[in-house]
Amino acid sequence: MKIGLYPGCSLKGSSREYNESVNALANAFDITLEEVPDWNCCGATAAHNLNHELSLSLPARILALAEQAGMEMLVIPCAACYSRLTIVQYELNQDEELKKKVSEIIEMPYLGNIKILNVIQFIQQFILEKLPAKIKQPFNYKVACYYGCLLVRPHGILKFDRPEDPLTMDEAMKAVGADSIDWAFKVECCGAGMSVARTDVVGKLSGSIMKDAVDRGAEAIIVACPMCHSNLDMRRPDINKALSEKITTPVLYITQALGLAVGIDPKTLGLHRHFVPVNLPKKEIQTQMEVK
Amino acid sequence: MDSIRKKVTELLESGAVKVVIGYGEGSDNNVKAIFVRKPQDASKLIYDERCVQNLAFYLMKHEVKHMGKRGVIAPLSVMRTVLQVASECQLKEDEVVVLGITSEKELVEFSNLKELETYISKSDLSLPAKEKEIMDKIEAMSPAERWQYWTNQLSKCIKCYACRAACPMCYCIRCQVECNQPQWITAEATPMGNVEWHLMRAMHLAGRCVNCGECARSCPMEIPINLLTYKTVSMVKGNFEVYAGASSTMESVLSSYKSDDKENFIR
Amino acid sequence: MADFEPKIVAFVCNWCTYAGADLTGTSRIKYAPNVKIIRFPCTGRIDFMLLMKSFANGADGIIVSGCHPNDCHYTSGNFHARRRWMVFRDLAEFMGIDVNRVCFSWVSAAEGAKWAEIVNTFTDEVRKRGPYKEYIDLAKMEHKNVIL
Amino acid sequence: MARIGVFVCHCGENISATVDCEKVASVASGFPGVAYSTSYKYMCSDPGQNLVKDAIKEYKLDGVVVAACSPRMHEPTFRRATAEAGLNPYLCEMANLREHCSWVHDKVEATTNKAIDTVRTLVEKVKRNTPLHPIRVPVTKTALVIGGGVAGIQAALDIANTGHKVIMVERDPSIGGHMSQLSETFPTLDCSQCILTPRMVEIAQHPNITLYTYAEIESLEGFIGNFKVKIRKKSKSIDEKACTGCGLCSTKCPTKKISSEFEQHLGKRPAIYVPFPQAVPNKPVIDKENCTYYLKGKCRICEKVCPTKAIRFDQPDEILEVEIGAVVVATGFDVKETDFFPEYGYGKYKDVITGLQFERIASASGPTQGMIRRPSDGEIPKTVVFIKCAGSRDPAKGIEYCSKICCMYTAKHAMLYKHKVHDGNAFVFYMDIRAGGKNYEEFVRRAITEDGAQYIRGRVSKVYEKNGKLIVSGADTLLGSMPVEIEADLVVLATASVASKGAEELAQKLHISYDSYKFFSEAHPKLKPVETNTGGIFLAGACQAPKDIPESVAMASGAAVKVAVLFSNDELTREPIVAEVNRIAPPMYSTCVGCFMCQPVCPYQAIEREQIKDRSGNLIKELARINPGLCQGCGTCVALCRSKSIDLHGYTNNQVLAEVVALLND
Repeated sequence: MKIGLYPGCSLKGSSREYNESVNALANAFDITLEEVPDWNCCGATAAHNLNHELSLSLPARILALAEQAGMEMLVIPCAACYSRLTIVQYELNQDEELKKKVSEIIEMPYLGNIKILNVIQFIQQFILEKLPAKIKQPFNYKVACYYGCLLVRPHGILKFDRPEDPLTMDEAMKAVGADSIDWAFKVECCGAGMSVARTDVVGKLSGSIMKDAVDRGAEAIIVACPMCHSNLDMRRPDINKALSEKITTPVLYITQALGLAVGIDPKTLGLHRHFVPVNLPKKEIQTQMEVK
Repeated sequence: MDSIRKKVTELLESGAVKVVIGYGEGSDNNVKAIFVRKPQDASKLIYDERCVQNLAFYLMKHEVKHMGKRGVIAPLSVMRTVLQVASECQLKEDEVVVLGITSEKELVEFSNLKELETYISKSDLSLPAKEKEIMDKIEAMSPAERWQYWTNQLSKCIKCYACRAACPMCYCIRCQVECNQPQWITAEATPMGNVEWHLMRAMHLAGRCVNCGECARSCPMEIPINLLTYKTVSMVKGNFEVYAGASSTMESVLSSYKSDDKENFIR
Repeated sequence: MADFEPKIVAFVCNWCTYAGADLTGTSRIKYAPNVKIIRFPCTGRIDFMLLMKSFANGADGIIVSGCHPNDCHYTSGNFHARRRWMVFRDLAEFMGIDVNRVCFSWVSAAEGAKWAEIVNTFTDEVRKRGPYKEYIDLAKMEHKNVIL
Repeated sequence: MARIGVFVCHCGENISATVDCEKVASVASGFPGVAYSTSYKYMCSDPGQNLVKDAIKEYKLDGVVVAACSPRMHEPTFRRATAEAGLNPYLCEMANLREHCSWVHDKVEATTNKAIDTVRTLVEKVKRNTPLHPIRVPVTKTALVIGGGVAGIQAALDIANTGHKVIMVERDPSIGGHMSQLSETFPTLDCSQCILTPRMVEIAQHPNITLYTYAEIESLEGFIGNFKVKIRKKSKSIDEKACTGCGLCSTKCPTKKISSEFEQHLGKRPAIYVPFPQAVPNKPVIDKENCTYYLKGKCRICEKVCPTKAIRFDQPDEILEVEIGAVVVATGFDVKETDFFPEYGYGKYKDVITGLQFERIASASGPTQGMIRRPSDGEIPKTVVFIKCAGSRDPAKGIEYCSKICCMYTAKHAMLYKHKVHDGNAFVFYMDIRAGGKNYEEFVRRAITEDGAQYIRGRVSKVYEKNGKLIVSGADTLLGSMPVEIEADLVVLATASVASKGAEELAQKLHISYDSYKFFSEAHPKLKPVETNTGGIFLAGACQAPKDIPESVAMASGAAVKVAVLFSNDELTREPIVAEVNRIAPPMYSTCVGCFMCQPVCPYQAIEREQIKDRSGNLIKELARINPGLCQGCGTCVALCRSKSIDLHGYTNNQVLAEVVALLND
């Protein structure tokens, strides 16, 4: 089976380490993710406010290209891209007329039958089962899994996890020995859209997220969205300013955390690219860890 | 053959049966049904490749019934018919002696219908290969081609009802086609009325047809109408895992249901 | 063909779909006027010959609708009907009859909106297929064997 | 030639707004066989009915088509009018121009044309109608009441007091239902137990009532007036006759830590138990899933201590078969539980509870003896937050309806809390306050103004724990959606009322319909609120939709009257819509060939085998016969019969085929 990968803009720019770690993790499990050829921007943040047809056509083109390339599944690590492409696929499957029209706009046949996976679904489906056997160094830290808004919403369309209190990421982290904490801000807004224009707002919103996680003893934050990551990581100075604190807790992509656990070296996983250094203290491996 | 004749002589001599329905020589090298009532006439019985008529049809005839207990020379289709009509309360176990003929033309005797059922359960009840092949061809056609094929075929029908008369399952004393309050189907042969009549005939035989092929053999216009009932045979086997004429106590497919019957066609 | 309006007859059971269609009315949900309803006590009462006679009398489409499985007012009428339609559909398809012109559905007394949706969707489908000329043309077709 | 009358109703403007009624009437007058045709503003009104009656007499009509609303609405009305004019009522048919036409189509020509087609169809049908005569069947004057909550209790007592026998079946070990769990009731704050328990005792002592607790319905067969019910009496493992209810067994039972259903899992009970002290019957049952003897084969302490030797470990379930004439279904509701609301932390935090759990905490007989103490540590909460519409009115949670009772009981909860914890804070998050009912609005006002409950209009987005407090995070929409955060000690969720567990299976056993939320469906939302679509089965209480106590009681009395009406005659007349096997002259007797393939199809076992014999007793023919007392008129046998020997009165082959032809040929 051919599994495609749609990286989107973030994973080629500010979040290169996400792309690197997704591929590295997949490769460690003998899976090759093939990038969609000639892909374009999904239009996530802007297009749907400007032109409805454009906002449908951009993602539709990506899906059509993936279909053409014979991909049965498409992994989309960026939560914003994932949400956008899934919504478009859903909307077009509801309306044959619209589907035809969009197909004309993008000048390509579009079927709408490719299976879209976010990174957690990808892990669940292809990695989770084989994970225990491959663990070299358990990721035995207290972690706060932060899902953000786009990974689980709108639930009616994505139909992924419990929208208000998701658990899938926690399950994956527990599988590599992490102690995932129960906390209150799993799906709270990080202020993504304001990341450039209003860093003070980001500082406040992301600040309350960081604070709750740290207060509850989290040693690392685990994310699956480039937007969440840059706000919690790159905007740490603004956060610390808003909180009048100096929080140094690192933020890792779930693929990085799992990658470390199966022994992929930190450089391949792009850990050196973070703003907040990932200096996790070495912990002793508890004998007979409850890794299953 | 000798064993068959011997058995028939025995049965008639002992009075175990009053008449044996079997095959005999007719004119022009044709085979006809004969009714052997005297032991000495047993020698008139024959059995060869030409003996294909479904004799079970005579078992329920008023005139034959009155003769008393009947014996019948029974190749597979006759055996199945006996079980099927028994399940439909048209024939009682003690009214008939089935003189089965195996595919190797050997006589096989049954002391009751249960034994007959056991024999049937080990037999191949599937549709004849030749017809299956034609049906596959028809199914491979486009709907328009199929429609063309059948309307062409069925418009030849002259509504002589030979098919109905030959079919042992068509024992109704008044067929729906003869209802006139209301008149479901036109009395005269018209292309539309013919489609209705043949579809109705096949529906009425669904779950009951034992694929003896008597209807098509009797058709003077040589329309392959047996394919319609055969279609129901394969449909019923495919969906409900049964063949008609397998038991004298079975519930008819259309008189029963399962709560998880297929319903992918229902919105 | 653009202004072709199909004639559709609906055979529905009294307890579920007829009541469901009543609810469509009470909820004022609009649907295509092409569909006209004939009331039956139960889907089990609906003879397959009525479907054939509908086509013969010029129906372009037929809806057959009753209670969902396990909801039949008479316990099992819909189950018997379902088997009947399974056989009928297969046979009719084999004969080249356009079975896409027969819509089978379960519409409960609570599904007023579903009834409107079924009617509208099916009317559109039949409108796209055009008049069922092939069947009506049978009436005009010449008899192949005129034996004098 | 037929003489049919067509009567087109405008229904005020309900029909005439989109259908040209005059045109329908005038076109109909030209249909073959139509002798008279007219339209009128309200055909169902007295003058309208008189119009029909007069026309029948004046024009000597032999058939009537009333083109108006759904026959499910007014068919009985017009059939009665027809009968009053001296015509057989079954010669009247209705064409549905309202629900199936005017209400669902726009004012276009096609709508009027559809109305005309519909009328023509019914005219052709009615031409083929034959006079039918109601069938008389005897009535078994015993009622079955399913469910022993307040609705079931009321219905049973009312029926029993009319002098008829009642059998009450309750699934739990005691009757009393949810009402017995409540602390005090709105809007009077009288103690629930105090008003309910006397009625429970009355049930147990009433000479006309037989009570089966710990019992469930296995199956129901038959029809109005003549049902047969199978009741499974689950084994209680005690001999009820021998047991005196002394309670020694419960005291001595070593397995004491079982979560109590009655206490909503806030308290414990032993394995041999009476659910609550005022239970009726006040005799214990053994919970086999938790009893040490049943689990491990050892113990039998209760057997040893029982002074009357009433313990029966080997007691089997018992199946009773009873003939009854009517059923009242009063199976009530459940409150939504589980992790339905992960964002509110129910199931995660011990101090997030449901309204029903709060009732137990507030109840004098509850786990805290009526002191408001929170489940986690038994502390008296200083701040309690009540969240209304937890699930209800929330399409995202799949429950779009209003649970109706929560506004009132939440006001009551806030009040009870403030009465007991004077210095405490009670916050109530609400969407709307729905306090329709006698003295209800005043009650809510009192909670706010006199008892100082603080009402905040807005939704709560989440509840989470921090530093030992439950942080309730929401918005106040009256303050411009200002975010609100309250540090609470206890959170009470007014979770949605949902259909009782097993409602769907029960409905299927009883052959009654239910809505998408598994609440049982009434026959008509306004005019037949206690009837079901199945004759002889009535509804009472919250099994039909969420309801408070006065409504449930009123509905139960309504259902009881319906049963009493049914039992007021020795015979009841049934619609003659039944199937019949034709009979013709000898020697055929019938076109039926006796294949009996119709027999297994009949859900009512109404098809019998009839033997035709000659004078000397010889069997001529065996054919099918339909018992008109059992036949319910589904017609499945009619469609199945190959020789068309069976026909269904009211829906004959002749009628339905004529309808098809008429509908399609204008």
